[in-house]
Amino acid sequence: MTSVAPAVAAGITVDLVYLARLREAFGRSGESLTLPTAADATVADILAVLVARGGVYASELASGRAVRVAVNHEVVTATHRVQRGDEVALFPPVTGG
Amino acid sequence: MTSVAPAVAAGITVDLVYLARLREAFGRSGESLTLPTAADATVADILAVLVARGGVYASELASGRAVRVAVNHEVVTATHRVQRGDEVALFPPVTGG
Amino acid sequence: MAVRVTCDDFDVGAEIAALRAGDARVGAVVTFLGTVRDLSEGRNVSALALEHYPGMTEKALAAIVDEARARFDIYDVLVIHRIGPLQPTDQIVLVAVTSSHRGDAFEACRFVMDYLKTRAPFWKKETTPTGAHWVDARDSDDAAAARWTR
Amino acid sequence: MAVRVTCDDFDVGAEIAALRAGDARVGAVVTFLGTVRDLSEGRNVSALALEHYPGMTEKALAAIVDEARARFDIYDVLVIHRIGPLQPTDQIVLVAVTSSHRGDAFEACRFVMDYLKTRAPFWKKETTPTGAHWVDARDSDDAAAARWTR
Repeated sequence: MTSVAPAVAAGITVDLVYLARLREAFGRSGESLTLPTAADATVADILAVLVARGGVYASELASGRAVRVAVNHEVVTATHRVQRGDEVALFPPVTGG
Repeated sequence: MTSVAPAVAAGITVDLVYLARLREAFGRSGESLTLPTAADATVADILAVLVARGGVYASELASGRAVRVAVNHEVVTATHRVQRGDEVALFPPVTGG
Repeated sequence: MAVRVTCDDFDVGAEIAALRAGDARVGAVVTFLGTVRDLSEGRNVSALALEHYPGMTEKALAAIVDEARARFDIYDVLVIHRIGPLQPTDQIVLVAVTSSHRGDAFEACRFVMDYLKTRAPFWKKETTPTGAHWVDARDSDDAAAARWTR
Repeated sequence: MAVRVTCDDFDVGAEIAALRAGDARVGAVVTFLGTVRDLSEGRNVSALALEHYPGMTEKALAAIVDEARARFDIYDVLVIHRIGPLQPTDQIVLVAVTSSHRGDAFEACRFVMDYLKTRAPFWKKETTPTGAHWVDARDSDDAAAARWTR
């Protein structure tokens, strides 16, 4: 009766997409990630969760490594707020053309 | 015995070429012109001879009308010295491309 | 306006002809064709693979084209970008722009390429004598794109 | 390097392919295609005739190309210019430049066109509802060429 609602209920789940060098380094093209935070989660929060895993996540997403983020196909900055169900893509600077 | 050598002997002959608007206005694509001057004749001297004819030559070559001159296929200015046998082309500013 | 992302090669002449077909307002068509070089940053390249981000790619290219149409006095723009495995001398990308006059056609074509190079989600992986490597982004491309925001 | 003055039409795709054929150093091909507009300075144009100065034309175009090669880091340049009677939408001129990188290819192609417009001995005569008229040179073309002497 006095128990706090589980954090997962207040968190949001987003669909992560990994591309190019990041896809190869992580060994997967994406994953579903539930953030243990309330509705004001940002791109920076997502990156922090991934870096906290250590290993290739920490090395590939370390500050100093150029990583771009697109939410629902629009490039955004680290302060961008994410919503439940957003498609959040992480990728290196582009090199086409 | 005291007669002066005829001017034509000291003059030089050049091949004039008329192009585009000038060819149509003069009713000819060119002519051979002997300048009544010594070896230091310039493009300006040629233009002066033509303007002195009056009519379309005076109107088409009047100062203020844009006329370009090429000697042996190189564009030159009015002070350019002409030589015997030079091909001297007169034409309006170019409009190709 | 057309944007295509495809594994298939394209016919530059046919694409230009189709872009300007029947439009007698057009006086200038400027085209950029990008091709695979066998040398990159001093390394011999035997093969190239192009990956992209399906879903975002076409949107990003369309946004670049819309921006070009807003900035320049042009009629039509075509962008074709190939993906998948390519060889040296293969065609990679085509940008073609039609306009009444050459100034806008040149500027718009270059604008689209500069923005494509920094904003469209494509990545190149080169095969060199030391293996397959993802190509690093070039500072010169960022500088080229930054010219347009001055 | 090739310069051609011809009454015949040309195949843009085939010309570009021939220009870069087998050269894996090439990463960028920039092409300018000039076409006949049906409107010029506000007048409807039903036909166009292009006159040139045989003998000088090829020399002038070759000199422009040489200048471009001296100024820019490029591999090859093609210039084709048509003469004789043309109709709206007909192809008039093609300038194609190959380079390792797009910057030099764009600059060189534009340079050649700007100089061609002011230094190559071609003259256009347009047929409009009021008859056939020689086209006047444009101040904007002189300004475009003057940019390169700054």
